Amino acid sequence: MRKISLSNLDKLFALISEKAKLYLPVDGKNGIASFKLWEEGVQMSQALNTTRSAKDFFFPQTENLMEFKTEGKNIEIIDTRTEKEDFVIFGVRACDVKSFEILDRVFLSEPVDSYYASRREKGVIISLACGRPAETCFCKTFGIDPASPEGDITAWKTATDLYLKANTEKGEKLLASLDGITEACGEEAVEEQKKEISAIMDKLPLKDLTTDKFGVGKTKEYFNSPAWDELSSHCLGCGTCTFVCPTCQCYDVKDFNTGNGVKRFRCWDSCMYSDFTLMAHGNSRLSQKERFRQRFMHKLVYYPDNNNGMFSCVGCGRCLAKCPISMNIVKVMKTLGGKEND
Amino acid sequence: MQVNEYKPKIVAFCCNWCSYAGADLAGSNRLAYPAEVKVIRVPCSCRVNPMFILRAFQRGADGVIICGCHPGDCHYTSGNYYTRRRMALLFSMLDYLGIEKERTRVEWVSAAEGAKFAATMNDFVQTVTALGENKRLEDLRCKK
Amino acid sequence: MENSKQNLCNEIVRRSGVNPRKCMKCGKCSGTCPAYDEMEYHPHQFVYMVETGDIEPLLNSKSIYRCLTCFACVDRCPRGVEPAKLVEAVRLAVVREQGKNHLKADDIPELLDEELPQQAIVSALRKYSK
Amino acid sequence: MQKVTREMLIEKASALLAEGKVDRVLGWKNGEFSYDVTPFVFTDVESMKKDFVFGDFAFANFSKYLIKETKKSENKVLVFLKPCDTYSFNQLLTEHRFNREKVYAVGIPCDGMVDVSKIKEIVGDGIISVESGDLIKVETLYDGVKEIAKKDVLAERCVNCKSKKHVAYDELMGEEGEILDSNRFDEVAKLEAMTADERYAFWQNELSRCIRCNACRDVCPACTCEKCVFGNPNSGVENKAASNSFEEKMFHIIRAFHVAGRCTDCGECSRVCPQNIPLHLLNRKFIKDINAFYGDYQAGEEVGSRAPLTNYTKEDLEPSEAVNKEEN
Amino acid sequence: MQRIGVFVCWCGSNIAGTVDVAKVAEALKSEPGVVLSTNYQYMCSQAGQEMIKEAVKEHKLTGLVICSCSPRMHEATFRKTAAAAGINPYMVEIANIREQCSWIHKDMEEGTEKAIVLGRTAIAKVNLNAPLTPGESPVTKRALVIGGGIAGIQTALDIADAGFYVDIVEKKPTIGGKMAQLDKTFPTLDCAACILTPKMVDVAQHERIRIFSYSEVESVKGFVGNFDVTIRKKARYVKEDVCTGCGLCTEKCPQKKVPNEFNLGMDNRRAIYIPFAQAVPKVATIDADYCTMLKTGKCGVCSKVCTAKAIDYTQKDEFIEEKYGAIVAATGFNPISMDKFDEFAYSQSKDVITSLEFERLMNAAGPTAGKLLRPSDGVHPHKIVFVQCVGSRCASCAEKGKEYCSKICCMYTAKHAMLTRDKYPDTDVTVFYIDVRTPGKQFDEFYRRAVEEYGVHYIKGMVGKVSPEGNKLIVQGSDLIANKQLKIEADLVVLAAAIEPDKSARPLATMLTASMDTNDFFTEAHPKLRPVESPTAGIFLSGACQGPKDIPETVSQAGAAAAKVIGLLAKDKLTGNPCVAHSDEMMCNGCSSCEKVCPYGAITYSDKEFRGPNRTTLIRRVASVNEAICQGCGCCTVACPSGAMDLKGFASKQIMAEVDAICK
Repeated sequence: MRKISLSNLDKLFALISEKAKLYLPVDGKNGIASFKLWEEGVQMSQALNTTRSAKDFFFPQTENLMEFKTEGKNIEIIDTRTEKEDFVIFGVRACDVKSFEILDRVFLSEPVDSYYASRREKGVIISLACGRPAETCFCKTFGIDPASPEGDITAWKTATDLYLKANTEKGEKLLASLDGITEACGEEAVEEQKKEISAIMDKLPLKDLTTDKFGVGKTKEYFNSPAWDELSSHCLGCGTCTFVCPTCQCYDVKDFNTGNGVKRFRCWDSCMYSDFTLMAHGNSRLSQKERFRQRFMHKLVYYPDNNNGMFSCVGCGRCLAKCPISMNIVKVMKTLGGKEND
Repeated sequence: MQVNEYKPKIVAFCCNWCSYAGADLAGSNRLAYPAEVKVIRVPCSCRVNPMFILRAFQRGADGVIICGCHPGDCHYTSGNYYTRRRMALLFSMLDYLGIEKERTRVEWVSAAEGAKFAATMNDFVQTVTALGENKRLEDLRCKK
Repeated sequence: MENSKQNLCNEIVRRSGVNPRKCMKCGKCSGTCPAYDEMEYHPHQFVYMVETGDIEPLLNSKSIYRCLTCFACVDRCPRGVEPAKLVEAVRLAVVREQGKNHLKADDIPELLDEELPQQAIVSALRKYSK
Repeated sequence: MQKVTREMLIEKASALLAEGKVDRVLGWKNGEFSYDVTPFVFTDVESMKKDFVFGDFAFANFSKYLIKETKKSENKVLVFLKPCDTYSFNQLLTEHRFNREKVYAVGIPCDGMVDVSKIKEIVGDGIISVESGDLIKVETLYDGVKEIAKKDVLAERCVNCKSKKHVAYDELMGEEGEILDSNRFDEVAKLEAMTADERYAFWQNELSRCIRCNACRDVCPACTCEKCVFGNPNSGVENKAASNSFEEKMFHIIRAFHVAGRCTDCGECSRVCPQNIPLHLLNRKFIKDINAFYGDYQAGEEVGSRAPLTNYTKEDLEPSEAVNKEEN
Repeated sequence: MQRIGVFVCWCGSNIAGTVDVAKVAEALKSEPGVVLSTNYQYMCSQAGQEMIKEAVKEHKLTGLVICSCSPRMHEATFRKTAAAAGINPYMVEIANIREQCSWIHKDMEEGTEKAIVLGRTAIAKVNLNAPLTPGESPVTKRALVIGGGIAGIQTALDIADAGFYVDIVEKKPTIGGKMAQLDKTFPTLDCAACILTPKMVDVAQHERIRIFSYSEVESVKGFVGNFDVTIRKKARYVKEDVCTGCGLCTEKCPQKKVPNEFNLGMDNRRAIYIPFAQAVPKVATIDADYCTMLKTGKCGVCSKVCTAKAIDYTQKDEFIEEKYGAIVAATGFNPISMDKFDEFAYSQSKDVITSLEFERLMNAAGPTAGKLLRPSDGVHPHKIVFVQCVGSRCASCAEKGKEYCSKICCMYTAKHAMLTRDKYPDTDVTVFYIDVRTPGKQFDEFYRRAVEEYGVHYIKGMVGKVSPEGNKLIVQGSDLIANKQLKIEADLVVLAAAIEPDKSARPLATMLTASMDTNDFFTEAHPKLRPVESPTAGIFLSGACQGPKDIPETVSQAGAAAAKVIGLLAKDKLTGNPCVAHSDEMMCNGCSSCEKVCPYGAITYSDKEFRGPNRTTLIRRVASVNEAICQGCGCCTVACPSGAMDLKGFASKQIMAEVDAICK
């Protein structure tokens, strides 16, 4: 374990920046924190988490895949890949780090998504333990410990110092390169913080939420539940929950005709949208209820079915904070799961 | 690529009954105006959807001008009155978003005003040329 | 000289707010004028002569003082020309042109009495002095 | 004046349900925390007693929900409408969006909604409970109980409330308020006073945050198209993602234009934006312009009124005058 | 995918002079959809058209792009060519490379480059063109004429003579209108009754004409070829089919003090009356405002004397519904009120009268039995002053007069002056005029005769004031030529009052969705080329409701309107412009925005059933466009936020494709 004084943080960032592009959470206007490229003078955000998740680094909202150019009646195919640079993301919270694993199972299983794969390869993740979880946090429900986030390097921030510990080869390599400005240290302070966080976790309002009722093989139990009507009845069908969600991984591939050629790109899609999975014959999920059910069944049942019981929710609480009508996965779990969860 | 003198792209929407005829008259009288102006014929200026204007900017236009019958002379009696309201509000909004207000214009040109059509186009091209390329409403994907 | 006359003519048109080109030469103003026989130049002639710039005779004519400013011509004119205002403007031009102070500030105290509204004197001063 | 309370609303609903005047109640349902209130259709008094809430976070403007809700049954639905909601209610009626006969509208007074993000700016994360009042009591995990003046955490739209008057209802609870002289155009005027470059920079920064989640559109009571042009692959202008700065602008300009003269300035668009883009400043620009160009017009004030963009006069100002007016 | 043929025209050297046509044709070859691109000297020539037809066959073309002169010039030509070659005429687009390219550019390179862009734009559009078929709607072979004056009578007769049914709706108890009130007509001085009443009889006896007298149009729905009209037949309390018109009741009625409107109130009639001897229909009418029986329930004299038992005090307004293919507005005119012209003392002296009143005074059937006597004392006037342009050409006082020239006054005043001098040579006649306007056949000659042969004094000037003094009227006016102010002692003053459209025209125009000018005259579809048609299809204009007119002009316009109506009714079906708006019902949310901006009322709403998700049905209000009414302006397409409304031939996607092609 290494540490560096908080007063020297800028030096740390500068040093990392020399090796690769460094992104970290920055406070923007109107209370929006987001990952920004670090440059001299950029201050790291004190916010618990960014408004959008960190999945953009590996799975951006829009991404050009390739381009076709026509000259007369000939077509030329142009490779427009851009995921070629090394980069470091600093300050990823435990929930978002966990989300990468969930995305990996989708994009890195055969056939491998090479765009995603090369970004994963180029990116180094420095996670940061959560000192002050919010009332909307329920990562613990999914077995995530905010005091010990995963990632290539894990960081803890105390009142005076930043502690760093490498978890992977990539992380060790990066950490080693920072030896000049960090010093070796014991784990006492970190252990202390872990205890504090654990104590807070026991006070969170959603601490008792469990996944016991969900997971593998529950499709039949919930698919035709009458509760879906009520839960979905006021869903606006917007994409807010899916777009702030760190684990939503649906996308659409579209062509854009520029007049001089065609750009093929992919962009996030939302299962809440009425034209999601629109096919030639029409739409497979015609009502908002069906679309709404799809989202939550996928997170709580279908994904675990396909991934050895792993849920595709990390309890980051973004959808709780952002849904225009305050409908969210917690309410769904409690309603479907019955009394025990209430 | 060789460096060319900057020539803006101008889309002119002309109503079939007055302004398109005015443009034809300008042609019949051999009144020159820059080749950068390309006319799209619409039945009435009220057919012009704000979306078409933004579309033109997206695709690389540097200026968009809408020409219709003089208010009161609309072939369809009231179309250009609606155009006038729609465009007044749209242009004001574009200005509010910081997009150069000189890039959009509405002119009333009658079928008899060939000279006005040519003069309007000359003036508009000059104005837009002075502004230079449209950067604020461009879509980089459409750039060559 | 021509120029200054034209200028004066324009000034009269401006001051009166009358557009003599609106006249359709029907003669109703002169048909309605109660002071017609007293005037050398009649209301319709005022309009016509100002329109053509021939104002010299008007400036020298007693007619400008014969107009009663009854506004009958203004009321009856079908085209809204308002000849009386034009007569008034010509009269004013003469008053000012002559450079005479028809009323001086010094004269005022003498004029003041209980009956005469002070406002009348103020407006007279404005009109008749330079 | 007696304050209208949650209990009074439940009592009213209970009476109307008992009389058979309505068979369901569109109201606000309690959530996990004090502030995550969800629209809900109650069908019995018991569930209302348990879950119905009314207070500082009863944001949702139910007008738009009536389109769907009135089609569900032959019976009337009871809906509670705050003053600003009634404008949307009327505007939707003007556009024939639901059957007035199927609604029993109860006007309820409103002294402003509270923006939880403003509370969080003061107390930080970890809110456990929020207690209403002129002084709001907020308990957090980290700092215990804090008192905050309600006026300091009022939602943006309530700070500049345009009207406390209900323009539609079958029955009114509490006293009728008045149309207010709000300063709602001040921010627009401030932007107008900037240079074009500054305005461009401002909007570029704001709109570039858009993630095209469409929440603004989907919550908007004026956006009631069967299918939005931007979501229709056949329209030729469909775009699913905010793939670049042009499409963000296109979407927001055209959306604002489509609701121009129909937008009642209810402020829902800005409230729901997950990226906190001040979208209401676009709509208010149109409202301000409409008032200046064509005379004062408040959408929804009157059912059946002719919107400014479906109207004209022969003396309207020219587009060139519209943009050159703002020059000082 | 279309198979497009591109044909670049040289137009001799008109295009080829500044555009390299071969290069344009070559460049357009590789555009999407193009299978043939060629050029020719004169595309519009017989040979050029043949070339196109052959190319269509040989290359199986589905769309054509002609790069040539303006579409305003030859679009129709090439559409016919396409049709002849067997493809839909609306699969043709013209790239205007002459008026908008070769003629305005001097530089060959520049012109060629622009012509390529214009060609490419047209190709982009044709790629999205769809075959269009004009809609058809049936034509009801019956016309409605609103107004039974000479304009309406002539129009109705002409239409009926051509073999179509016509109904005349007249709000007064008889047809005849203003002309029935006139004495003689200029410039030939025929007696008005002698030439009008035979026509009235013709109308009454015509087997294809129905007269709804004492009736008004209540509502008009529908569109060209298919109007649904409701006519209110006002209760006249006399059974029309029973009354023999014997007139006994009109002599016996005890209520004698009803001002007789036919004589402009210069004498009285009874409460039951027949307007004049030659009235058509010759049927009595009870004036409910004055009838004692109807007001108090006590009297019943007319009923007692009526041997035919035609009186029915219980009669109610009756509503008649009828379908029409065409509607003619012939609502006519009225003199304006003189009440506001204080200077002429109209309301102060009975001896100041209007020209129409003068007509009645001269008329043998008038209040004085044709003797010219002063209304005040019945004495024969020896000095008469006529004042022209009273209220006409009056720009300053919109509430008093009219800005326009009433057109007919110069001639009838000359007529009056002449007739007076002819009948009463001892009478001195003076006419004050501003201008004498006589542009008509034999008109100026007529006016000169009044001066030269009949000794009428024409004075260039205007009367400023008329003041009654004793039994004389002092007329003060200017004589601009003598530069004198005159004071004439007159016995009678006659005012040539301006004329205005009948007050019923405005509400009628609203019902017909026909436009009007600020003076409430109906607007014509084109002031020169379509003077008897309203811009609203199927609505025609006859007589003074379109603008001031004298009788000869009215009759000729009435004939012209009839010809247009006949032209319409002769068709079994109407073919519309296929470039009309279309509402996608799946997308429409029924908000009514489009309906509000449609200038033609072509959009209607209905509740329709749709299939919802999961086997549910939904009822939604949706718009539909009546293709027979829509003129294709496209205003609705922009008012519609969802894009449900689109314009065929100028669809949003097509226009955007053009934009894209230009900006490429």
